[in-house]
Amino acid sequence: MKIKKILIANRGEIAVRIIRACRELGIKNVAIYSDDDSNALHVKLADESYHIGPSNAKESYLDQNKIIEVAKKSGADAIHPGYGFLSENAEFVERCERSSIIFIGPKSETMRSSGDKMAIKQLAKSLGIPVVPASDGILDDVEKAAEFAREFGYPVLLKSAFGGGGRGIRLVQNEEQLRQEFELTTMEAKASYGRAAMFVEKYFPRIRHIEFQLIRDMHGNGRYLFERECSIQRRYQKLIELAPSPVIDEETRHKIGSMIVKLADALDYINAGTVEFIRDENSGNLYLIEINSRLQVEHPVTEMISNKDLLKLQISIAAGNEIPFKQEDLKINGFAIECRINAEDPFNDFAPSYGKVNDVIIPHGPGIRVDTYLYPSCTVSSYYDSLIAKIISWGNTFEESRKRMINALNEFYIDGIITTVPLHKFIMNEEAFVKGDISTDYITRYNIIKRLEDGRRDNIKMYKDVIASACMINIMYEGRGKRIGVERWKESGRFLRSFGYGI
Amino acid sequence: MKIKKILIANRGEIAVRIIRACRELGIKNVAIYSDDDSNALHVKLADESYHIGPSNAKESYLDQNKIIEVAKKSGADAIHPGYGFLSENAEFVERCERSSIIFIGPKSETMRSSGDKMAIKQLAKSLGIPVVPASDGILDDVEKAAEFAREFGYPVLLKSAFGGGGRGIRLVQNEEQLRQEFELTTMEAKASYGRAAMFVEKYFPRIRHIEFQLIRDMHGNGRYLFERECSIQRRYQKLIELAPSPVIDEETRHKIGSMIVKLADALDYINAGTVEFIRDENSGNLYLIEINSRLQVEHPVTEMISNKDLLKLQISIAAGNEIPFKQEDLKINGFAIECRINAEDPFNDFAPSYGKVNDVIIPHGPGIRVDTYLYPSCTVSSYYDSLIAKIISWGNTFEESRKRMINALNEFYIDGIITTVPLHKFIMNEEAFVKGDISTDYITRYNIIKRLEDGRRDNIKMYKDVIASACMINIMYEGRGKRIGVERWKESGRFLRSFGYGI
Amino acid sequence: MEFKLEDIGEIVNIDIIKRISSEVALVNINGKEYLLRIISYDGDKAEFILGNSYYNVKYIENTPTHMKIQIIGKESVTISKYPHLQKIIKSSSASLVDTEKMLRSPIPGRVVSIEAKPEMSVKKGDVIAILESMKMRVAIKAHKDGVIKELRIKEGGNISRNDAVALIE
Amino acid sequence: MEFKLEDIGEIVNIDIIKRISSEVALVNINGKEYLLRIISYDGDKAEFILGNSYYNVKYIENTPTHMKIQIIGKESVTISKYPHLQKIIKSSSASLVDTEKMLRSPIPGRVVSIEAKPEMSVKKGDVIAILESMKMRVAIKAHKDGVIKELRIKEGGNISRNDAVALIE
Repeated sequence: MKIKKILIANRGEIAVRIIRACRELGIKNVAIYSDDDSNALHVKLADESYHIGPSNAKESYLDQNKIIEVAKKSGADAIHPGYGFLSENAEFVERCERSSIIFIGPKSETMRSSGDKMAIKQLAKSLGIPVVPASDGILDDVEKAAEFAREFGYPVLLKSAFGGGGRGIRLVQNEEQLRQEFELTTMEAKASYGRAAMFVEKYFPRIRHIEFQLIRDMHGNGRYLFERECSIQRRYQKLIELAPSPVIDEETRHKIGSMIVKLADALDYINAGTVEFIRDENSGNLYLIEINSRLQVEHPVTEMISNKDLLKLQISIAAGNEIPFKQEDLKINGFAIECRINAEDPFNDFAPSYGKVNDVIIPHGPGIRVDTYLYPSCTVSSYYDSLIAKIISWGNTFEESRKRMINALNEFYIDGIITTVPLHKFIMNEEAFVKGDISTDYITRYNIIKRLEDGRRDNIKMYKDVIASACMINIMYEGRGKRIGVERWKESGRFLRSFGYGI
Repeated sequence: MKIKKILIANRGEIAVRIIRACRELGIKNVAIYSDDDSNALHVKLADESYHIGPSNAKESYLDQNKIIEVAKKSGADAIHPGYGFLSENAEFVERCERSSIIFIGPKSETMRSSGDKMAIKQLAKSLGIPVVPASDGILDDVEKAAEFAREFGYPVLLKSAFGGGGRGIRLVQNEEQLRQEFELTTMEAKASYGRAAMFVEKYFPRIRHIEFQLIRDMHGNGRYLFERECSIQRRYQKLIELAPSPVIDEETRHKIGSMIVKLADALDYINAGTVEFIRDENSGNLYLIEINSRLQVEHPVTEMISNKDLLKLQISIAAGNEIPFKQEDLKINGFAIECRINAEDPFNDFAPSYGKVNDVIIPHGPGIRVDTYLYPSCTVSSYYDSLIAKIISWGNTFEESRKRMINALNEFYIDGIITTVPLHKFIMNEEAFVKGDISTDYITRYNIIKRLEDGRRDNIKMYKDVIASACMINIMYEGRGKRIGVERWKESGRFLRSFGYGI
Repeated sequence: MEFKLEDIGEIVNIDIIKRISSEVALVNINGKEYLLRIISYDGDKAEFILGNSYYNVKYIENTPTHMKIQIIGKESVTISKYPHLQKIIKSSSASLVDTEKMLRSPIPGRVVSIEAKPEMSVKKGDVIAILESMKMRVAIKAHKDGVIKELRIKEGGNISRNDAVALIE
Repeated sequence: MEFKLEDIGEIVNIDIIKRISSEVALVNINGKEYLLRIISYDGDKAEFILGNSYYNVKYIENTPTHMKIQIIGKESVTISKYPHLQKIIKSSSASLVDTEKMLRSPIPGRVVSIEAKPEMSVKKGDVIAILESMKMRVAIKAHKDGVIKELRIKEGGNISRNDAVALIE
């Protein structure tokens, strides 16, 4: 291993995850931290920690100059970017390359080509990988658009090349509507950009989001580590991930897996990556949508079913080593579920919640793994995203995994922060989820948020007696000036309770 | 499943473990607790909890009347005894049987025969299972003893049938010594019991302790779940367990495994049990020593490498179900290590440590499982044994498992209690352990305790600068009347530090 | 004692029938008898066994008339104390209405932009300001129709939950 | 400042060279310069970054002359403050010796049996009492030769760590 010290250009649970991998490999690790993170778990666990700036990520975790500087100062020979922040920033990768620091991820060049969705789709198509049927490139002519639409069959999606994040996308039911919308949209686009620049894309009324894990080393060995099912989303944010997908059979898995390895070969893709697909629920067909050239948040479900450590593999590949197993050595073992626990209030439109955490109990037990940066008396910052913990459950079957997840969700306890745990508990017991009837519109289709709220009312009814008891106990003590009536601990080693108030 | 509610006749981590299994199976669970345990984790997690008496186990966890009474009162149809306490008490099993409560374990009759070590060895021998070579039954004649000794070869062990716990055992080097010792010992025994009653047993200078996991259902299906290596012990207490054993090959595993299933058939043994063997390090031969008719503390290492849940299997078997897999379906997957974390001071002759735990951080990460009753602000009672947590690590190889264990030991943090964590850290990095050169005398042979203490001195030297800094910081504040100079948390959501003292 | 569970609009009664020991009492809740054993109480939290089940309750908010509690592992609930008394106060007092003019922030965060100006007329649901918190942008919307009398926030500033945002009359 | 690490018998010197900010200082430890950044201090615990590594230190015991600290995740250490001053006190004072007559319990536990009687002569290492704690039996042994002047424990009683067991003169 030619890597001796890794700078971790990230924070939160993924920084902790990277530190653990470094330690297993006997590699020194360097943490960086912003003002808000000076008490963070990754700082406490790392071999070395460098303060890198104010809490605002632009001035700390996104500041390329400072990060390269700390890497040099600390003698780090490699940088792991985690996910988010600079993990898919080709410019940063280039700067690492110029500074002779190993970037643990694909080369800058590959990252650029992977980032161009249009080009990737073209390449995939040329390799025989199915992509969402769409017009070949940009259309400026409404007749061409209508031609494609007829080919795919209505409804179709009409997309502006200048849109993004859902803007400039219209669902079109027939040719008349297509012509109208094309006119309207191109007028706007022409005014701003001088040309129409539209796509027509086949529309699928119900889809699943399924992604394949890829790794490839410098010696040309590419492997797929099966797929993850990430269909349970709320507003395009993944909530729950499963591995394997309940709808992918062995043949499809192998077919698509082999194809993405070829795609990686064509890109000379090095390190870990994810190829995302949508699955049309009518036909069962998969269509490639994009490549994520980083480690995903949900990588642990793949680790659980493949018994491979993706972080250690990433580092080993970056150090120039060969992947130490063949494709045929890989077998799916059991079933894994991940619940992303966010610091958001599911009963108040998912409003963010942050601040000091008093107590926290992280669940344990057979088949349970939790990747988190939480510890008692830690703080959850308002400057970074709301993911505070990932609970991952493993079982021989989906059912075993699901039941273990319910156990873990019940054991999870945090005081001071509101979390999405109740939402996950609800989904784990929800009929359609249990049956595997999921899709990207699962949350709205099954009216989950509303039913969760109704369930809350039922729970409150069920616990009326407990609530009344709690109120009574509190009022009894409040009446005596909040004096503490129950002594907890005495030197003798026993609980001695002297209950001052006469109940 | 005909079991609807289980009373857990235990406390601590195993009670928590049983609750988790019940929940996965959808079975209600009932906890019992003594005075000292009213704040214990198993009480908090259980569906129902009953106070059962004073802290002294005789008046609570060992009080058969009270336990049967609570089982009836709560409507429990089964009792899980855990390990220790009443788990191998045939009388208690009989009382459960008479009260029509399912005891989750072997029948009382089987438990009695399993408990008779002499009879078990005879039975084993008759089935062709090797047992430690010894005189057939009791000897009253020194000539017979000498004859056996010649057969086994010196040195031999001379054991009094009336001894126990190491008393009445003499290591004898030659025939002259045998005759002398036989005279002396039989004189004592004759005075007390009227007869000599001695055994002669083959002596092995270096042994390993290896045990096989057994399960068998009411339908006559018996399975072995491979072996555990429990050689790392201190004063006959297991410290560290491994699965599988590094010295058992596939052929031996299958041979011994099949034999113990036959033994279980002969005993009509139902539920989980463990057959213990010693392994003579010279010949590599295994010899049966006894059967433990309960779940073992170290069952998780077997769960990790077999992907089977022994608790759920125990309950399922007790409910009359068939074991849902065949012997040939079982495969060893990877390697597991368990470290028993005790509340004892390894730097002070393992003196017990108990009381209030302030903070505790239970390690997590890939391949890490911790079975524990610890949580922040819990208490460790002086009334029960000192096992506070079991850290279990899994890896594809021994090395991966070992490195993950080191990570977990480093992350384990507890404030208020002294633990054996430093001892485990030392062993995990110790040369002989890493090479797999272990035996029941490992701790003394490699002078582990002394070397641990020397290592402590080296560590202190290494951290001199840190210690000096800590002392200086403390004195600076002490000088100002212990005032807290660093404000930790403000409503704005940021750490604001106003450092009062001028350093 | 009588409490109203605001979230479900139900009233629940609890009374002590008999004190058995310093920490155990027999109570009557809505006509049903229970054994209540208190394990600990420290102002913010109480642990007790009701019937035969353990509960851990946190008092999240506590005012003379209301409290918000959470049964650990379960939902949080808002409770009115002395519901009958309050009804009387509410119908006879107008001063309570006054406090309702103040728009308060439902979440903590940094003020990214302010969409309203003093003396501007707004309708219920109009966006008054945008907060950023945990990489999410959240709109603070007017809670009633009216005219903005005062803005209590400034761009770039940090506000806490329940902090005043604007006075709308 | 000067401290003696009792466990290894070494003295270590630390001095502040320069205060850089309210929480950061340049210090000199045994002739080597370090940057010390204090993160928190609360009387029982301190968190700081020395060089570039994070440390969390707990003050387990703290008397005017001694302290016992633990670097979290590492060993605990006993330290003498003002070691030079103490040497002078020790050599000039006899009263300290007096406290050494008292045998104290090294562990907490329940007294299972008392093996000594008042006025009995004992040798260093003789068993004075047996404690039970966590299912282990632990002997408390005489720390010096002498005569038992007083027994401060009784059978069945609970004692804490450092509690007086017997006065041996």
